[in-house]
Amino acid sequence: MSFDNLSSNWSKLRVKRPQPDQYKDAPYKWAMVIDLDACTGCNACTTACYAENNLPVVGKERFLAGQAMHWLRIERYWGEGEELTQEFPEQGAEFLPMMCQQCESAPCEIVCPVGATHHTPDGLNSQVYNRCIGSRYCSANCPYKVRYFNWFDYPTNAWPSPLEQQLNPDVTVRSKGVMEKCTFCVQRLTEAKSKARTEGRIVNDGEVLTACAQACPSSAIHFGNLADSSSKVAKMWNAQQVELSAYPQKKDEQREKDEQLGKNEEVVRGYRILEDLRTYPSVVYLERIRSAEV
Amino acid sequence: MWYPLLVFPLALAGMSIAEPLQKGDHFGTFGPHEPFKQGGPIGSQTPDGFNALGPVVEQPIEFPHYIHVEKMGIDCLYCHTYARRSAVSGIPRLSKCIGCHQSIESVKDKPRIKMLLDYWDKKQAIPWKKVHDEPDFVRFNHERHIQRFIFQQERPTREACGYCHGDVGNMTTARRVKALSMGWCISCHQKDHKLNAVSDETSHGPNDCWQCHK
Amino acid sequence: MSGSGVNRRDFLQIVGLGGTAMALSACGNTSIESGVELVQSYVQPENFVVPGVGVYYASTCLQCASACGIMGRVREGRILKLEGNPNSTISGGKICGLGQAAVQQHYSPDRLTTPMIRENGSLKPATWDKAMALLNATLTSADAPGRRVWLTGPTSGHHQVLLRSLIDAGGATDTVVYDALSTAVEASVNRKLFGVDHPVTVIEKAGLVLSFGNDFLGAGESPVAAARQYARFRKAARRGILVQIEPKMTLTGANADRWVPIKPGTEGVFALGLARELLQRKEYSGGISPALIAAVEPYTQVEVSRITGVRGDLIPHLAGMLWEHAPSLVLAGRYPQGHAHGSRNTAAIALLNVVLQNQGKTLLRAADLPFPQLAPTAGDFKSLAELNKAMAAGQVRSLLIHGSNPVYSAPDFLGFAANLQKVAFKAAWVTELDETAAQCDLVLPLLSPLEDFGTHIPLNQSDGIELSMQQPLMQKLYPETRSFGDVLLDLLKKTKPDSYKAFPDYYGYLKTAIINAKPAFSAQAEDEAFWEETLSAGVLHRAAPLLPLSAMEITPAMIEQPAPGGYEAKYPFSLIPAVSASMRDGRPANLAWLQESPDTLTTVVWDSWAELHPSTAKAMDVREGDVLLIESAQGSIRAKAYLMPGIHPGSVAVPVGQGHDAYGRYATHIGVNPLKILDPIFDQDTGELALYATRVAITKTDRNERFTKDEGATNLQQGRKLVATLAADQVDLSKEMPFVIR
Amino acid sequence: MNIHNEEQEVATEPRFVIKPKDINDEISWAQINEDVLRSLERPRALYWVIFFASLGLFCWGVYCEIYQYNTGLGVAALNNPQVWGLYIATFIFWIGMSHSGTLLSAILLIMHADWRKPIYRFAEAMTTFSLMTAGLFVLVHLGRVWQFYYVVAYPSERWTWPNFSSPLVWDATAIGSYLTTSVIFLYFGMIPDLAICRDKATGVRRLFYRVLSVGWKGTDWQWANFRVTYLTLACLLIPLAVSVHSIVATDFAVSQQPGWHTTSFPPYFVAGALYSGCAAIITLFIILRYTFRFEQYMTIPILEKLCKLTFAISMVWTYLNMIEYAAVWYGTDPVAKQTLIFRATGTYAGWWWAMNILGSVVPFTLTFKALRTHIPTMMVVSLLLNLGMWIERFMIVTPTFAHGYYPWTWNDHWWPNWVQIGIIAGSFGWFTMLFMLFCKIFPSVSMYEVKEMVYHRSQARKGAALLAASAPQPAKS
Repeated sequence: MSFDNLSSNWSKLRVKRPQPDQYKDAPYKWAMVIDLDACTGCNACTTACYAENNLPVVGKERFLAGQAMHWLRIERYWGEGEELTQEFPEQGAEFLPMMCQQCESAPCEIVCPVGATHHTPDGLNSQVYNRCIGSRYCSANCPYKVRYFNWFDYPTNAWPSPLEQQLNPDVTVRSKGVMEKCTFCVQRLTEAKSKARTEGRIVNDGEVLTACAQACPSSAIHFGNLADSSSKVAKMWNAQQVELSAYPQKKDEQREKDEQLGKNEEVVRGYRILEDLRTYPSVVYLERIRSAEV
Repeated sequence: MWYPLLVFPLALAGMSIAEPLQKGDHFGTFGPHEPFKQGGPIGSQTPDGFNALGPVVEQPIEFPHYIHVEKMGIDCLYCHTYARRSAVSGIPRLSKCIGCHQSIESVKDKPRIKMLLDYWDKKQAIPWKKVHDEPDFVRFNHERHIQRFIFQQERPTREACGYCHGDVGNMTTARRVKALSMGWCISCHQKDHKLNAVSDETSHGPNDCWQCHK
Repeated sequence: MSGSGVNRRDFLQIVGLGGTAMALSACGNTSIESGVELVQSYVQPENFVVPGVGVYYASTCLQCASACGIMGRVREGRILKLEGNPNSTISGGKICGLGQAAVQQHYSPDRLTTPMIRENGSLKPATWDKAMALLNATLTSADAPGRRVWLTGPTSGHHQVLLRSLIDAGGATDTVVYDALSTAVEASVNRKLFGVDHPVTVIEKAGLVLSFGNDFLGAGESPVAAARQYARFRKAARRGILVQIEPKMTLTGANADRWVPIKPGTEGVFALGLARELLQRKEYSGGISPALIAAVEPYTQVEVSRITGVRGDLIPHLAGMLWEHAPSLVLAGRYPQGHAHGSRNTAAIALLNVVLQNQGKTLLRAADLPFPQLAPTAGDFKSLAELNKAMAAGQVRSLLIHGSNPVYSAPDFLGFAANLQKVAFKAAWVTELDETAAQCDLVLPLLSPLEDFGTHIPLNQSDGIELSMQQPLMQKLYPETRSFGDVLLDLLKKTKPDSYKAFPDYYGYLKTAIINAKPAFSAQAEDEAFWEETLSAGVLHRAAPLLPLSAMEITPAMIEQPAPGGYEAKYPFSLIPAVSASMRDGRPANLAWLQESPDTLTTVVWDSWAELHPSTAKAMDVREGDVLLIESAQGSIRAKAYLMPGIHPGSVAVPVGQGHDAYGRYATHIGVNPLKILDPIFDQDTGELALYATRVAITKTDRNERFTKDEGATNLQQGRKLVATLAADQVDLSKEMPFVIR
Repeated sequence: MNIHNEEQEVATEPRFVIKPKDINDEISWAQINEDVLRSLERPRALYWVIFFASLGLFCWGVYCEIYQYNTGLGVAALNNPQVWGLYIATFIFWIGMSHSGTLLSAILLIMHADWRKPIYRFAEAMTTFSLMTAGLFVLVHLGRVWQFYYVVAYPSERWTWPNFSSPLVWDATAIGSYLTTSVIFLYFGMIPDLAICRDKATGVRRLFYRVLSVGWKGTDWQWANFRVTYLTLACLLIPLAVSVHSIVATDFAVSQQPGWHTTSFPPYFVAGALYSGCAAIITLFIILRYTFRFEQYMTIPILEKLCKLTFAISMVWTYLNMIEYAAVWYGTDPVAKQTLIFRATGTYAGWWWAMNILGSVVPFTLTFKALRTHIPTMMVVSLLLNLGMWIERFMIVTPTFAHGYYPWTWNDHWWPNWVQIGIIAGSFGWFTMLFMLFCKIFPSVSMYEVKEMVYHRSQARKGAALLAASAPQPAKS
């Protein structure tokens, strides 16, 4: 509150991210791996998200107006370039589950005038609803456009009785005028953390999952604690040679060299989306695989 | 010439109407506060300006805490047993009351006990009213605080609970006497608390928004 | 926080309000006005009930017939969310979107809360006594003329048992099991070729899956189980390859390594062409009768590619890969079945499995159920058609409908709605009023699946024998709603008092039945304990190895394909009623979450649409959003054009499931129902309705509407690295962290 | 003033000799008072018509705002990714307008360009009012405007502070101080004139002016202090003005969005601001000149100077604009390039070309003396220029949202709806209203400075004559 409190914490206010080994000694750094080769685009995760996080159903008109509130959306692409190249999508569709990437150096964090979105010690990109004044600067600055604004007062009209009884009491129901986004199901994380704290340990691997990861029928979404090197997610990040606070990744440079030399080396699949913006996301995607034989 | 300067007093007035400052938070006196001695804007204030008294809450049964705690010396956690196992402390189940009271002949015909037994016969939950309430976007975890202060620091239950709930042991039905406002919480989270009864190591409460906001 | 005043002081008051309103706005007890709300208070709760702590109860999902085991998170007596039940071999702890949405069916604002009886034309609320009296009247008067028919959806478990014994007791004359999207054709073909209706297909063991329009990942018979298998199939040491051949891309097709568009109805021809190619090798031609080899002889590459429109060189290529990646698995799906020659199509495809000698490797038989009376009954269309004939002839006196909505899903040419009026007494059991129930004389409010007891047997028992328990996850919301089981039991008590009076209610009946089934699962526990365990586990499971499958004799007649073409020029397009994972036959259309979860391939929500191939659209000068008039010989529908690269240029696809007239606020008056305009074309051998044989004409109207879809102005990655794709030979999956996939 | 000063004036006479005749220097001081104060007399009917028209417009805007406030911002056709819409565009526009006053009154003051004297007063008023309008837009576009004060850095019970790294916080601070300073500056510069009004006025008005003119008597002591303070304020104001719009520019420049992430944005914005400001001054110049018959003071030569100034600035703006395009075109960022191409060819292409033509081609009319001095033309041109500048702001905000980094959320058919347009219209009504009130309550021409000007000019003429007389005669042969 007081000015001395402000001056003493001034350095904290202007911390620069990412710092190498930032989470070396931290108990938690939540991260995700999404295997695009396993993702079938079945929408189980998105519905699970609606169920877990009290997302309002906006209805046809508002969806048409581009005011949908899905924190997690399945994107479907037909090609990589700017033009549709082939007559038929012979290799199927390209599905991409896209939610808040929980960037280490998040474009939204620096611009929020009131600090409603900030970086938590577990490396999450938090959104404090009651602090938000709705300037929507964070959304304007988010390269992934995964922040969703409450254009209307949904609590009063989105859950006709008795639907409101389904609402998850651990999650605030956002009223009009505040920004919201994927939280990595922080309510689950907090619960697991305090349970672990009481038992004097850290959260075990797989003890807590986000709603999407838990639902995913083809296990395409993996969630865990990156700070715990024995966790599945940490192992996968290592196996994919993705460094949280590195850009460009070493392996990418290697891959480029190989391509220049025309070598067709084996590669690992991990990459982060729009990495060149240096947002350092906490979500690693694994490249989709298609058999070259057919 | 000085009219334009009205902007600031007006703005500040606006802020303070919208969000009254606590004693000690006025612009003169900044600096750390004495936790557990603060009041807040909600409800009326006692003359010393600290404890923010909540409204008097009419309960279905005027439960006499002072008898159970002062006279009988029953531990808070004996009845409020959920508090140590869950984020929300809830209210003791009716069967808990009956557990004792069906065997206490002496008070069987007291009006309040009659009401109690009446509820029990009807197998009807007592519609207790909330006294200590936090807004929906706040997450307060009883379990953690009890673990920290009662089991690790081994403080007496009444004192530990009293930090936030006041001296309920001397009330009949409980009444809020602390601000339970954000600044009030933080003022305590800022303090260094001993890790446990023996060690001199200290740590302070988490300072992360998402710890309490949901 | 409604700001009525605008002067500054009021404004600040609003500010004050604003603060609390933020809190108020949130659900339940949230205001900070102490002493106003009540605390959650219990009389004598179970020991494990702790306020603020969620408890999980196991149950079974009834959203589709696959009987996934689920768990419901219950807090303060409210069911909040569903998860998969790890004990279930079907769901394995996973759950699909359709399953998630079951909560919304339970809390639906349009639930039917009291019995309704038709009095002079309109349905009026009534008491259960009156309702039951009405029912008994019809059921007990056995001597009166006319059939008394139970019309149900696909069923299994003890509902089915009670229903059968009710019929045996003369409570009704017969049952009709109707499924608008039935796979009866495939079942009959399998019976003919392999001797079982539903052979178990082990995708994960196959090196190459060649699927002819089988949407096992999307609207298949058990999508969650299939998706779990699919994951293992892809992550296998040697990554499995999926080739999908179908006229319109399904969700499964969208995940294929190679997706091949084919002219609707010619799948069989392609299969025979492939068979011919394979039979050139002696390794395959061994066990095949010369007659068959002769029968496939005419299907040369050139011929096949002329008929199917698929590049001919694909055939030898595929043949080579099938050889290379053995064991393979060939799947027939809805598309090949839905034609006048559906059985032949399907048989021709099944023939490939025989040629490739997949039975015993990837094509197996489930162990026999120790309790056949519980075995699932798949629905079909034929029996409904017959029932409809009888109704038209006035032979049906009373019709008792449960879990079926033919007025919506039956094509117009049947005139089902009209014939329904000829039935003297019509009763329906529903949780929410639908088109069929709206026409009945008696509508009875059911418990929601999350409030009811029950048992269910999954259709495909790929991993041992499993019986899935359904139990209430919370107190019933409406006192006047009842369990279907209880109703049946009451009726039985009337008809067969002596044998059923022992059971106080359906719960008691079920308990006894399960405890009696103890030996089947070789359980040792005490009865009570066994019952408790069963409920908390959610499933009864017994390991039972899959049995080999023997192929019967295949005659050329079974696989004989009709001469191609021969359509009227008046109707140049074939109509594809596309079945989606979330809308199925239209039953889930009243669930807001599913309405708002975008169709994965088009990303359209809250609407129907007509998928056209861009080249077709270009030829017709159709832009996205142009409203098209789609006319068949039976009628016409209007839908917005969506340009979809993943469809055969000669076809137009319209999704099934929308276009309800009376089915709650979320389903009513959204989109159109393509099933209505289907032509009366039936499979020659089984008499099933041919879903995909209808021909339509498309005319562009002058209206153009914007699409309600998630996709933006582009559906391409525009050079960003969003979804990168690797060739399988570029990556070594074994080097990756080994996945443990349940 | 004493003799000594006078001598100085004479000594500096040659400075003025070559000056064209901006203003008739024989005009008497009493005349000036009379002419200017005439503008404060009871208005004509037309005045009320326009006034109530703009009041109505404002009320319509207020209605839209209340509707939006109650129902939520969604009614303004905002969506993801179009989160800002016209509000921010128009906010920048008004901030831009506000720079003109500072330019004329402060910058030109320091540059001793004395032709500014008859016209800077209303320019300053414009500054103040457009800033107030801009401020409104900050509030209008907030989702939870009732919590706006979270942005202000003040010690609160919650121990929370605004996020000092956010340009919006800089905005709030900068605009706040700019508004305060310019209000002070405007008021302070009026004191001598207010004193004159006080002396002429009667009744309530007299009282009003007495209070405002804080006992101004025009003593040497007062004048001396007045000059110093005024100059100091001017010096304070200039950096503020520049910083404000640079900060508004950083709102965009610090973000990574294609089309915004440009280092040239701050100067670009400042140039644009001065540009639109000058154009607006020309408009108001012409209007006032006619309504109040100020032909004597707002003379054609002054208008010409104004036009030349505007042209110069327009060319600066054009240059910076080109730089921006070039930087993107020859730069290595394909996404930014995509967005630029979308601007020029996509949904909003028409607007983009309109902006470039209005902003960079139309100003060339200012280069022709014939057109420059032809008042109706100038009226039209100045309006066109301002339109162009408004479109510029629209083109900064909207296309970047429409075709940002993430293709999935590309949105080609976004247009503002009646709520947004209503509020924008309301803001213009609000501005006009305020300005009209100002013209009727305060002298919109600075009397004392005009008197100075006239005095200097007459001195200059006398001096010139003196020089001519004292010039050496050719020797007789």
